[in-house]
Amino acid sequence: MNFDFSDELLQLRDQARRFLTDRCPPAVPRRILDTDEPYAADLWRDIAEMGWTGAAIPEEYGGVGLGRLAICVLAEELGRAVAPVPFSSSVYLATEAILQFGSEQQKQTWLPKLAAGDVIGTFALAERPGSFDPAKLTASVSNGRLTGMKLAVPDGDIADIAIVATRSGLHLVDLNGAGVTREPVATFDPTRSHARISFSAAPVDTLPNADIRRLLDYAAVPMAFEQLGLSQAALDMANAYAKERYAFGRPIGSFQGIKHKIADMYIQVELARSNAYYGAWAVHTDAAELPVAACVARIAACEAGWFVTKENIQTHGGMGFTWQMDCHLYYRRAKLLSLALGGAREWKHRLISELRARNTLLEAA
Amino acid sequence: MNFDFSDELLQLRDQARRFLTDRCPPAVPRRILDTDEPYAADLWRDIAEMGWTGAAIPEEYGGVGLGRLAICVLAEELGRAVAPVPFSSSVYLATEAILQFGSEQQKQTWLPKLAAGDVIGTFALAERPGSFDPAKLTASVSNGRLTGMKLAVPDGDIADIAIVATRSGLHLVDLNGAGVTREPVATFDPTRSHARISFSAAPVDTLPNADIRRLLDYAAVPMAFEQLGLSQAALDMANAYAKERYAFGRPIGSFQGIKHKIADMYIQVELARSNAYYGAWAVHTDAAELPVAACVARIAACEAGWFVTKENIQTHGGMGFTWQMDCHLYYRRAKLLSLALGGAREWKHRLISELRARNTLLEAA
Amino acid sequence: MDFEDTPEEAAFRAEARAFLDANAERRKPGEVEGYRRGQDAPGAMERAKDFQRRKYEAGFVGIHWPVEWGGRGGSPIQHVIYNQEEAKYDVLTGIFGIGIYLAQPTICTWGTQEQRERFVKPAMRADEVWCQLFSEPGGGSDLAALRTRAERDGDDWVINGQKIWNSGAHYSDFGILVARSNPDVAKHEGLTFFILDMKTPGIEIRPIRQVSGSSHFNEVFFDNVRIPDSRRVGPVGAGWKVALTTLMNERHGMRDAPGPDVAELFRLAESIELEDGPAIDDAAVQEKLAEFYTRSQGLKYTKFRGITALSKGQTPGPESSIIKVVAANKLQDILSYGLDMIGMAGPTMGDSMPVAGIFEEALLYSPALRLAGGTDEIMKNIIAERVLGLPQDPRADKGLPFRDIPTGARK
Amino acid sequence: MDFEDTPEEAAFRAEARAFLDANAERRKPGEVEGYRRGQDAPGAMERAKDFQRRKYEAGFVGIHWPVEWGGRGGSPIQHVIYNQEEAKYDVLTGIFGIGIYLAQPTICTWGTQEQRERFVKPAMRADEVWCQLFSEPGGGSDLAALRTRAERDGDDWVINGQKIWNSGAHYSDFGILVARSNPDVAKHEGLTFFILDMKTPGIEIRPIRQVSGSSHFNEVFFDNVRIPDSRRVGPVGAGWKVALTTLMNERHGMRDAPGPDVAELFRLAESIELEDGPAIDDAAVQEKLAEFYTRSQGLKYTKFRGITALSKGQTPGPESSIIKVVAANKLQDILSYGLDMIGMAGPTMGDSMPVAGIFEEALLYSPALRLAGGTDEIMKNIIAERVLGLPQDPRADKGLPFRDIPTGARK
Repeated sequence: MNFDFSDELLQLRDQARRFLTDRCPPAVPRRILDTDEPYAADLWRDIAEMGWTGAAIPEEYGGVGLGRLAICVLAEELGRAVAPVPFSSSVYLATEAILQFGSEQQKQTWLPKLAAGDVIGTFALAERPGSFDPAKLTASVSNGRLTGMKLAVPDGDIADIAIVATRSGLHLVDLNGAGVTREPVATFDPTRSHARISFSAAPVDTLPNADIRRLLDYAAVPMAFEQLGLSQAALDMANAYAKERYAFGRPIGSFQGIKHKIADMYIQVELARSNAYYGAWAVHTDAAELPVAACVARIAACEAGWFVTKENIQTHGGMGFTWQMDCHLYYRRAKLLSLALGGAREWKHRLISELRARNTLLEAA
Repeated sequence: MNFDFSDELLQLRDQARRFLTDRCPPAVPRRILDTDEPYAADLWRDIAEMGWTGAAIPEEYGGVGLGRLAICVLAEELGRAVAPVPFSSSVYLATEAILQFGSEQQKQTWLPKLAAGDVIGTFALAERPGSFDPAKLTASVSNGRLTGMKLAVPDGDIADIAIVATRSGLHLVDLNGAGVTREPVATFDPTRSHARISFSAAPVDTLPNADIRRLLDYAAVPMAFEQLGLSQAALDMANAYAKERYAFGRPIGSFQGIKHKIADMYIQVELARSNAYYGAWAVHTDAAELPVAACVARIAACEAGWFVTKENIQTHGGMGFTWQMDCHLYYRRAKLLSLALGGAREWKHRLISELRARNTLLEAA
Repeated sequence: MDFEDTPEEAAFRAEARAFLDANAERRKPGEVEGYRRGQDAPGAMERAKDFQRRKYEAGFVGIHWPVEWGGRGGSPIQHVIYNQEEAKYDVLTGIFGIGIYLAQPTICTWGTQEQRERFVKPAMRADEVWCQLFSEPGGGSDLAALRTRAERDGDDWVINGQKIWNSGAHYSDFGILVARSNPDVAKHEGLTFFILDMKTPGIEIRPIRQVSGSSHFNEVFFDNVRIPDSRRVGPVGAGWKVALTTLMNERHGMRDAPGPDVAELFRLAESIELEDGPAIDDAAVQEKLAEFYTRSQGLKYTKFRGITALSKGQTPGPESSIIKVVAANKLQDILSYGLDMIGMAGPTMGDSMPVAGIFEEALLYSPALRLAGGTDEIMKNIIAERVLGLPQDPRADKGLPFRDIPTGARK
Repeated sequence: MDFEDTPEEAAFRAEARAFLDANAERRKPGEVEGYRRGQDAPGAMERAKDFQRRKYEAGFVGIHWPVEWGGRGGSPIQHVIYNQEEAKYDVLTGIFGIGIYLAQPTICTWGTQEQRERFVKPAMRADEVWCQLFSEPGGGSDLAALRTRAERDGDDWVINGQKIWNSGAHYSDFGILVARSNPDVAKHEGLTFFILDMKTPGIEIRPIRQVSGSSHFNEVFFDNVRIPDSRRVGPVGAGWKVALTTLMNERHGMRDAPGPDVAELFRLAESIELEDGPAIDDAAVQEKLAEFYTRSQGLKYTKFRGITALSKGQTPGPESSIIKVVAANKLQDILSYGLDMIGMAGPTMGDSMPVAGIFEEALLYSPALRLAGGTDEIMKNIIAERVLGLPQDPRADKGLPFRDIPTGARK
């Protein structure tokens, strides 16, 4: 058994961590938070140059062909750095959709540009509050033209293309083209921009044989790693603070009220890490268990992200809810990522449907 | 506002506490646990002599007419003492059913005997694992004869009469009469005996206008007080132990891991107490809010009972799971009472149905 | 067991209601009040002061204070009744709370007759607004570890240092301040309590931006700020005992957490669709709603029990600490579950969101409610020690002169 | 990233499986093992000893021990692989664990050559069974606070006192014992470690009845029990360091909680009816199942990560502490929820209940799993201190001679 990343990928992880420690300290997401700048375009260019945006794209389409495990490794580091870049939208979603469901021509047209980071992609799904149900989507395509509205599309204001979900499948739309109106929307995490997008007879290029749920499953795994990195960073922050901050003549981490809380945070992070690894194995091997693995990776990541980032604030006491401390960067982003792709509630519902459809898996529990 | 018991009832509570401290120390439930004796018959006789069994029965039927609040007060003390007597079955259920739904003749026949404790009543409802649904009961009455089987009837082996639920309502059955077969069943709390009862054309005396749900609501409130008393006793036990037991040179209650746990136990007990009081007000005034009040009293009592009794064991460390310490008396009984009348899950389901049926209550939340 | 007023209470409630009807507007039913919305609206302070003056003239300020303090000499339950009624009206009185309910009782208890005469009435009438200067950046839950220095210089004290978590320094006339007058004695023994005129030279006020983006608190810096000794409250070195009078009054309140509660979660569940239909029909949503409802009702009736104790003339104790802990955590649980139900659209802020966006708003301010006025951990210590009689934590700073207490790397 | 054996691991697994097929019977699929069921069956001990001897002859005892200790000189991952395979067979080997995995490594590390030659092989072959005599009634989590006295008398030590939480004293040949040889020095410094022949006069064994009604543990009393000095392990006064070797080995294991897990809750939910149909169709039940399943999978893959570390030659650290804490609490949550689903019929014990009554059975033994082998609180301290580097709790007993450490009213 080797239930860990290969030495090459662990090296990639260390490289990514060093790079982001240097180029994406908390000041970078803070800059996006405090200004009108929608994302860190400079960081994005650097990331693309290092080949991260093309990590999972085969070399024949301009990528570096490292496979999806590399994306998981990078996602964890981007999460840790609270990086204000459209990596999840462009890589886990738009690129993945074209890789999995695109025609040869679509791949040749778009993958090299996505790999190079010259084109930013996103995924437009939600139309209303509540859970996702493909049968209830109202955006529709007729005669190659899309009409409808999509709410709170992540990176929707900066993306060049969107993969848009309708009841008939997935469609590639040029967001700078005709029939597209975008309106930025405020969210509780301004370090990642969002837009409402209206389509009025916008021309589309439909992806053949698309499967929205499958796309969500594939995206949920790197997203879980991004959530994991974020959670680990918040845990590390709480742990460091508990050692250096004194109250009543001793470090606050020597009080079991704080000490056991941090142990609980660690437990949540470890369980989320183990489930994320299971997800990585499943996307890597294209396993039949992927839907189940994606669900558990997602559920554990959402649970850990919320608990750890809110208790990191609590550990910091009054300072924790000031703008000046970084606690809130993790807290905002953790909740944002736990709602992107649908909340844990929705994935729990899905998990049980999947388990009931495959009785044997249960034996392995 | 006087959201508390009257001075008379507080006096009754003090009397009951003194009496039970004297007559029902932990050795009494232990005697039932360790022997074949099904209940503490001597304690039952004393309780009846003091008028507790007739507390809510009007004087015209041989009771003392103190009303249902008196039952709540007594229930709390019986819970605190883990009293091994059929008080809940006979008083909250059988007596209440006859009081509420009985004909004048049924009242005259049975209430004086129940008040005197000469007859022990019980309530037979469940026929299968799972939640209660009156429409799915299979026991049935035709031509005044009952046929069917009831699982795990509390005090079913010692009761003289049972109020038996069928799809057509509630029926009074003489358990010592024809067509009744009883078989004691083992439960995880041997301090209260249970029996499976089979009815084969057993003669019944049907209660007119019976309403099973209403009976459960009325019974849930004193049951919540019994659970509350039990929880309070377990909290008090943990608190006392945390002060006297030393580890690492200081009382274990000075470690926040234990100290905050006990504070959490207190919080649960206080919330359960407040909700139980609301229930008491509702049964006392026969308020329209009773179904809602019964649900919240029940849910909070079940939650507190489980948390407090299991964490009392935890607080006691290894000694906590020995037979010799009293922790398990509370732990067993708390789980027993949280399953009698149906578990919290079932009452949560019901609460929401009730709230949706009466939108105005929500405003007051 | 009833929820009814006694005849005397009913009469007082009618009197309060008559005053309020004549002087304020009722809130719209179902209106959800966000966290401290309204305080920053233009003209809000003037309207608030005007109402407060009328409230004072009508005898509803200091209802339960002794007449000798300028109060009505009424009962604590009358105070509660007035506040229950006032809560139904659209008035802003919280900003005067520090002056009236914290500063003046402390001055009346520990101050001189001159101080009492000078300060109490203007605070009650809102002619003078007060703020509190206790917490420090290095102190946190360990309030008595404060380092702001007070050095005697002739008839004055000279203050140097820094305070934090101050509300309203920028609009306040006076502040209550605790400073360290002697670092060579034990932590609690070297403090002195002062009344500070906020117009004194050397005071700098900097707003603290919170996670929510707004600034309800300030840091306040003192650079050789002079306070005449006549503005000292209580003996030199008795500042901790004096401050405890203030803190007891502060912790007295049974504080709820403003924001989305179970009613709002219900409305949300009624308005959105999940996999199998309306969220409100989903058994999992229902189970959560039932749990939250039970907790909310538990808090509501815990408050009623506290009011009953007041009504019987008893003093409610630290039992009310549970309300803050439970309410603040419940708020975080509710908003998180609500956002989860909203799903992918959940991050969007603003009134266009279901239930007016209060779930999203609460995400950003709710962490403060578990910290301000005593962290969850401190509140549990209070419950454990003062209600349940459990032993104190071991004290690493016990008996040490303040300057020798370990503080880690922090200066 | 894969779940596959390396070729070497696969070969070893095949070897283990061949041995097991030839010497034991496979468990039936889906069989739920209750807590320590089977140990008390008639003839169980003889069958267990017989299997253990064959296991020893085949070289599967002490797989990862050095050859000089009598082991195979294999790798820790081979030990794990053998145990994974053995778990699929109906054999009882746990009762030899104290002798093999706790006593002998301690003796090999600290003992004399004579002790090693005398004791190791008979323990491996199950010719001699061992038990542990560490815990005391007054000690609890504070293991080093033990009071059993060891007084030197000529060539012997004389033992007086009382131990608790002993497994198997009644069928054991030897015990490992820690006793206080000097109460005048600090707590950890006055202990000495011994090998005790359980047939020595003066030993009294009393079973402790647990909440479940069964007795898996004993109290053991010593009344002038004599141990020759040749049976001392390590130096006089070094008993705590010696015991730490034992304890490290004890905490090494990644212990799961036996009893109903998510698969059993699934089966329960499929078998019973709630308000609106089968429990498994209820969204609230599904949400709980999903949460438990996610936790179970998290544990499973945490174990896989630990095995991977072993396979890479790394030593798994105290990270595995999380498994015990999570598993024991999950068991309590699952059984409570399961009983709640069963509802009014839930209290009934026995095989007639859904899923063979294991929910009811687990109610009674599950509290022990949060306590035995380190309470939740101790495990969290271990995680906080050893994994996360957080500071220790303040020590009230630091530097005090043992006899002066406060113990409250307790004698």
